[in-house]
Amino acid sequence: MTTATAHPVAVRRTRRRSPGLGRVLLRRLAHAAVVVAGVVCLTFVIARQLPGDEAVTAAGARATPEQLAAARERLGLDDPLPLQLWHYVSGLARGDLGTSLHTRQPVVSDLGRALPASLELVGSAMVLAVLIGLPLGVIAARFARRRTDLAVRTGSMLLVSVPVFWLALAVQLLLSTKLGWFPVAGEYDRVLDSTSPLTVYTNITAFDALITGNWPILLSTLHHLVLPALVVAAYPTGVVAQMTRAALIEESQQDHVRMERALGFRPLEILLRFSLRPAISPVLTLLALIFAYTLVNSVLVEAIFNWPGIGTYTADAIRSVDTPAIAGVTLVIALVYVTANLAVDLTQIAIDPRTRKS
Amino acid sequence: MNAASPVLQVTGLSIQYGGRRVSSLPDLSVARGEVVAIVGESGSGKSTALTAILGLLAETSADVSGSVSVLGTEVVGASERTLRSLRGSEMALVMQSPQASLNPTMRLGRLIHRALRRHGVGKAEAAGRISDAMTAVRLDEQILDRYAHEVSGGQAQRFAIALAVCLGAQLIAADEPTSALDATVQLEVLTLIRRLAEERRTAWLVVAHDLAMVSMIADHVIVMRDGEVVETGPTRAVLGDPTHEYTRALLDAVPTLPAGGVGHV
Amino acid sequence: MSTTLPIPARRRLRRLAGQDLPTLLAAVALLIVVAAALLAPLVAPYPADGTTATHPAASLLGPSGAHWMGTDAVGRDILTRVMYGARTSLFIAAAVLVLSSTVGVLLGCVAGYSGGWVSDVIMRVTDVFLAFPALLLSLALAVILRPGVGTAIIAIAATWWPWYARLACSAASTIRHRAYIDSARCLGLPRWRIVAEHVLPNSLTPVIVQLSLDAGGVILTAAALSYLGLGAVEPTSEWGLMVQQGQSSFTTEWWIVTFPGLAILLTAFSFNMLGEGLRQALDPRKVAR
Amino acid sequence: GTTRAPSSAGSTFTYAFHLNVVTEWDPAVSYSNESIAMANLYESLTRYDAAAKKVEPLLATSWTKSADGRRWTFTLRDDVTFHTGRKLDSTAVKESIERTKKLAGGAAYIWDPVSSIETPDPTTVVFDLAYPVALDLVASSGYGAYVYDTQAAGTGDLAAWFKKAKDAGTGPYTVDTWTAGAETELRLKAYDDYWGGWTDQQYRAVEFRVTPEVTTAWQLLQRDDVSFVDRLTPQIFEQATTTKGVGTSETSSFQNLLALYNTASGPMADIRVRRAIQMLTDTKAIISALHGAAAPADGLIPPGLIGEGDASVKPDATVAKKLLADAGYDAGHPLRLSLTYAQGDKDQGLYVTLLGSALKAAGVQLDARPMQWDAQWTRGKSADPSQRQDIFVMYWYPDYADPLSWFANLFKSAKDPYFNLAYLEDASVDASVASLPKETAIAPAQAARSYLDLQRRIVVDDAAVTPLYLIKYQRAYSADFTGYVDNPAYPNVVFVHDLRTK
Amino acid sequence: MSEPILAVRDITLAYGHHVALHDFSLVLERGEGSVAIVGESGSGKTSLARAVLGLLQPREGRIEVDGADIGRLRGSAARTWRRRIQPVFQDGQEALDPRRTIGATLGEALRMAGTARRDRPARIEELLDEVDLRPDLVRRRPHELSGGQRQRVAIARALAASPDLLVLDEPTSALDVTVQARIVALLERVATTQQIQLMLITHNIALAQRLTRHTVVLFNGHQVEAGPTEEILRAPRHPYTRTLVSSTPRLWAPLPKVAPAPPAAPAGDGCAYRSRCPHADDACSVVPALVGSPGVACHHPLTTLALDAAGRNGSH
Ligand SMILES: Nc1ncnc2c1ncn2[C@@H]1O[C@H](COP(=O)(O)OP(=O)(O)OP(=O)(O)O)[C@@H](O)[C@H]1O
Ligand SMILES: Nc1ncnc2c1ncn2[C@@H]1O[C@H](COP(=O)(O)OP(=O)(O)OP(=O)(O)O)[C@@H](O)[C@H]1O
Ligand SMILES: [Mg+2]
Ligand SMILES: [Mg+2]
Repeated sequence: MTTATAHPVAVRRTRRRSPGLGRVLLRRLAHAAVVVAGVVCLTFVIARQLPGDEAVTAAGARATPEQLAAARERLGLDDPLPLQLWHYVSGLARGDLGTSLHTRQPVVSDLGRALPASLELVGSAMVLAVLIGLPLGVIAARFARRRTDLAVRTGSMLLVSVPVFWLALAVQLLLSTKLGWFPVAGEYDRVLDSTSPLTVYTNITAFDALITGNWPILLSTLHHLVLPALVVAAYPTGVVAQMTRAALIEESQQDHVRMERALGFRPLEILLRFSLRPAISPVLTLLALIFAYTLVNSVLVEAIFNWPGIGTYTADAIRSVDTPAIAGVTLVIALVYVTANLAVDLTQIAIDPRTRKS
Repeated sequence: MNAASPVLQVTGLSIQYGGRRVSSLPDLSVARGEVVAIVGESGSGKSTALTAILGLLAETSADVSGSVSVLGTEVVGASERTLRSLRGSEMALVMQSPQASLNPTMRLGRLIHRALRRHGVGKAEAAGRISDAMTAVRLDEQILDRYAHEVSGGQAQRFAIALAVCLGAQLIAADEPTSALDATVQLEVLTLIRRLAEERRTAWLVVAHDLAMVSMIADHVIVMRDGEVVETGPTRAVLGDPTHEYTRALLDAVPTLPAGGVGHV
Repeated sequence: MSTTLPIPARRRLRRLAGQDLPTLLAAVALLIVVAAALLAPLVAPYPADGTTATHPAASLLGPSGAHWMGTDAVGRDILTRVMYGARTSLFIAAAVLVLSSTVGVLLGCVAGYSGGWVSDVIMRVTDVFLAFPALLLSLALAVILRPGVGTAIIAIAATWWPWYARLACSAASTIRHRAYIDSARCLGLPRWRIVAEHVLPNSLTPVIVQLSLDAGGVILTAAALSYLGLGAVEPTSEWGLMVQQGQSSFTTEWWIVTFPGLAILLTAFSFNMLGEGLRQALDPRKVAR
Repeated sequence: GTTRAPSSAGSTFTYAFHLNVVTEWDPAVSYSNESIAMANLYESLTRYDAAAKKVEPLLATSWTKSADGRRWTFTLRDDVTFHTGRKLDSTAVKESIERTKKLAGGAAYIWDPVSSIETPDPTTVVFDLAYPVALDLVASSGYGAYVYDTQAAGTGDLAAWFKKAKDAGTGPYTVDTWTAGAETELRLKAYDDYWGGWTDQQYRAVEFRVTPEVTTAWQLLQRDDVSFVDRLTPQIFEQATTTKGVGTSETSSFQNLLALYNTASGPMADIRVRRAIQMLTDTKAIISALHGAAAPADGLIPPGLIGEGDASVKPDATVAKKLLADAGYDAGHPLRLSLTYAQGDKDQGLYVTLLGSALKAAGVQLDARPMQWDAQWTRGKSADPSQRQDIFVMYWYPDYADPLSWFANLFKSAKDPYFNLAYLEDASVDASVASLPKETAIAPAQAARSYLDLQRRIVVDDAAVTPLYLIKYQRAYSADFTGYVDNPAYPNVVFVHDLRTK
Repeated sequence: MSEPILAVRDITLAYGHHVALHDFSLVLERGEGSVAIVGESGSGKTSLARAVLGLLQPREGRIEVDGADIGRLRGSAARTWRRRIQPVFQDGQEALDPRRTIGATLGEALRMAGTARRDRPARIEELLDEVDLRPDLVRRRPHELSGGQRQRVAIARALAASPDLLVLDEPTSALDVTVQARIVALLERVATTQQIQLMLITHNIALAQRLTRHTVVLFNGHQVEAGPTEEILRAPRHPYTRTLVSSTPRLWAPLPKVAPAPPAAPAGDGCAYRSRCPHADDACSVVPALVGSPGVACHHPLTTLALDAAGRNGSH
């Protein structure tokens, strides 16, 4: 739209037209749908390329030839490929992701259990990452090129560079076993199931405990959550701190920051109230990407902390070449990725009015 | 403070980057209601001088020496705290690109409120001051609900001036305030500057490179080249009868319609 | 208008070395890692252990004068294997980055320059690969091909190129609006020539910086793949694989896990630090202030 | 929302298992990890005591067989009820075994010899066999031999009923809650009317907690969060033996790791090459590198089963090199061998590493490929011999305590390879395998000798396989209880009712 | 009779839903002198230039060069006409590939113009001389040059293609006043010595006066006035042109007491200038056509008399 025009008429028009938001949203949704469809097809093709025999996994490692044949029949593995894809896609449309070969449960219900647990873990890690990383980034930007900045930069680099599986082992050994500050593993203390049973709505334990006012389980869950969440948060924290710092420093070179200084605002005030909002965009974009990435990477961490999430589920699925489960996980992760991106787009639109122009 | 004493007094100001002098102003004073223009070609150190006067070079690698006194307060070497107390309420800045100099994520009204609160102005008083300033720059108050990118360049520039006006700045420094604007709008802003100088007795320090424009608004002109002042004095004298050849070259180069022309007598 | 002339990259680099101590240290650390990798056959205490040799009788010895970092379950010297592991990791990083940046930059430039539906198609494909979890793609490849360094390289590259495609696409789509592209079109240059001769070279700078930042990430990912049994396989020395093999004995034989873990950390850290330093050094705005 | 049922009051036995527990609730077809739960929910007619190498009574108090071994008569206890309330009688036994046979899933094949079942009276079951086998052993199987209430679902579909995480057994425990995918996946509670009765010193509840990481499990055990850990590393096990408040048990299992050599095609079709590889395989070194996770396997049959004995080849690198030279391999014509093994299995990886190193020293190039099981198997079975590997590494274990499984599956000749991945075609082996079931049923001593001969024939004479080692079970558990016996015939099972708390 | 060098016939330029230029026509005969396109920011000047250069496809209408519709030309014919019209953009920094030396940039232009490889060094030297640059600049890169030098290089590159028409989009507005003057002098010289016609896009009317014989005034995508430059400057007939002319700073001119543009109601479908026009009335709800020669698109064109009165009103 015309913004450079120098008279107010054009400006008015800009304002009236700006509810093109709906169209922007539709466009993003369409993109997301295309991506999901692409992932579905890719997953399917890859799944069919896997050598070996899904029927073997289904019928068991020591299946007899007859059992194998029965399994092939049941799984429709003898159908032509396009027909199989059609079955798969029409199943998807009905919310049917097939039956996992290793748990023998519908993949949907497996994921319904595993995904919330992972979202709980990765979600709290993300919250931690923002709570820790953002202030660190702000501090570094405030004292750019001084010793504090150096410390933050080095620290966040370390967080980004540390192999999580190694960190998980070390932290568990030190903080739980040696110091006894935190539980070794698990979601919450199972003894509580008898003293204060939990009513389940979302399968996100902490959330369910919160909305039902089940304080003992909530506390226990949070206590159990600390270590794995910290470990998972390491990478995003580092990234958030670095991105925030870089974006703030870049923003501080913008004209409006000089203007704000000339108006007598304090440096920290400028950073927090004026620069953070326009600078946050790249940080948010990255968070969305990292969210999906971290979800998969929790494969490495969840097993160590007995967290019954999608990571553990994926590891099992990988181990047993459980095609339906792998396809399901892939799809879910792609959905999370796409959703996170959409959410970020929307947040950006909310935070930064400039993005409201199509 | 004595009405006759200058709002801004600069003596022996010199700015160096890594030992290289990029700008110097041996002597300059701006009185109330006066418009002083700094002209010169690109890189001659105009912006640098202006920035130093506002004390905005303090945190950079620049070496600033000499003396800059704003309403009797020394700026060079002043603490952040002193500078902050001067900024906005005593001296203000208007920059070249009007929209880029306003925070993109904040409605204009919020920005102006924040600035007033920062300077200890209460809520009730703020509202009065804002509507006063908006009237002074001829802006409709509904513009306060908008973001910088939703207003025109001329409006943004007038809003930046309103910000300075409502904080009560005595000295407004403007770095090429109209060169990003359309010809028709440019004239509006120039008129506004002149009018504020006359009506509100604001002191203006304006960086410009269009000599025709300078001739229309400035009382005093400082001509700079390669970081040095080559000529200074009242506008009529300097532009009417340039003594330095560089000033003459500048004048000759101005692609200008003959004075008078259509629509003017 | 910026009044600064961009300072040539070489001078900026030199200036960087003088200023930024951590970056300098990172560079030194990397040099050591590279030297260890290159010279492993010469300087490693038990070169044979880096490849096929085993000494079951000397297994699980703690750090000592003879074995500074101890030995693993089949009695191989860990220091030696860490040094040989540097070769694997650096090789993987280099190969992945070359592969993925080549593919990514080419596609990204074409997409960014063309705009319109070409860009839409390419970028949606890119999105699909971005949305596709790297780990699962690696798994599929590991199963279809076979686990090993080559597979790990292909798998990581397959999920890595979209980043470069995005980067190059956004660089190219800004460049597309530059006046020098229009000038070239007005001279009648064919499309491919414009992409190859103007768009591509000018889109490279952000990619080059990103490459260095990514090297650490690739090494971590490769380690994670090996850790899951989808990457390097015995008897290749690979850090992630070593960590995996020693993981269950972390509480008892800590050295098996710790030294390769530290090697990963150090290398990834150095690459990241260096990349960050490079980014700042090559950013013309930094000099503008 | 649904409220998670509170756990039963009283003491709970918590089993930290390294995988998901239940994939199949139907006892007829269950053939996987869930056996560790099933064995506490269901019972079979007999149980095998590995320590005494004897079949013991369980639901059957006694049994007899005809002279030709083709007619077996079992006498049942008369004080047993199913968890559904129904009383156990001969009809119930007949119905459940017939259903298992009919579904033909899992290990149902073990009942293949049974041609008919008669129930002359409520406590007597008579099996008529098509050919003689040791049916008491078959009935002790940990898979497919459970007796369950086929009428548990009334007129409904029993398979669907089981799917809802229900059990219809006679065992000491019954299902309390099951949450697929949860950390505490399964909880069992005491069945009050259990025929074995209850004392105050028994666990009234059992929990299975999924704990993939060994170190995590061990740390949980030390903090008394779990009662039993099924799997440890040798180093942690060592640490556990000296840790206060922790009990340990170490038992050699019925599961051995085999390197099957391709006797039909490729370089290993030459027996000299196979012998050379056998002699280059230093099983002692492998076992020592496994630091106690493995026990020596002197033959194909693990100790504790009928027919065990020494059928091994001494490692000898010099002879091996000579054999290779004889076979025409030297520096100019190096030998290259391909090997496939299970991806992610560290112990197999260790063997492969050591073998690779030893072969390299002898100038042989080993091309080892870790693979997912089904990919590995598909390749081994491929119709084109050139696709097949030279060495196939796999674990083998019997479904019930009888060694026949190794021979009938792995070394009997077959037109299309299935599990006989050494591709052995040896008529004398085939003949022996055919006669062994009968011998076991009617002349166990003779059978033991035949098995030993057969092992020597396959391992030493045919050089078709190297039994590498036996997996050693290393368990750690809370010292709160006594009475734990690790019975390798029922891998990983803890018979919780047998335990006594202190 | 030869075809006009450039004929723009009823083109409409649009970006998505936004129309940047409505129904625009312009015919430039060979040897007829240069033309200036003036108007404020966003009025569609650059869009027009891009269309003429073939960088933007008109939504409607067509553009002819020597009688050939450039939208239909393909292959070598397209390449030939492309060279006939060459651009010079506002910012020399942007207009030169930052990674190429000046020599390479000019060399590329010469290659496309069909100059043999061995002739190129000499031609490059000639070109540099033409634009008053020292020959040793060939090895430098754009960032090593001053703004004025860069703009000269851009002009040299345009000249390398031996064009008939130079399209100049704000060629001097990024430059210092003194440098501006020299570039203008250079343009003036090449236009006469090389017989190149100019299409000058600017918002600086003084520049138009100096370089061109014809002027077209755009406002908000509409052509509001067209005619000889002298005449338009002396006696603008469209109210917008008048404001534009009177807003241009002149030495010693008194500051007019102009009020900020009134925040009037949206223009709707009528005359684009309606909301700002002091003379607007109901008649203006119809888009005015460009009539007369010199042409004006206004329902109430200013007569010289009315103009005088209005001028006085506006400036005092
Ligand atoms: N941070 C800095 N470091 C080094 N040199 C600088 C810095 N800032 C400005 N300069 C130099 O100081 C000189 C004067 O710059 P300044 O911006 O004041 O010029 P100007 O007269 O405002 O030019 P313009 O008309 O282009 O705005 C220039 O040569 C510039 O390169
Ligand atoms: N690529 C584009 N996409 C969408 N709208 C555009 C684009 N380029 C220009 N416009 C719009 O088209 C209109 C005319 O733009 P144009 O650039 O032709 O104006 P101009 O007269 O050259 O202005 P200026 O003096 O600011 O350069 C403006 O409203 C502008 O916002
Ligand atoms: Mg300046
Ligand atoms: Mg333009």
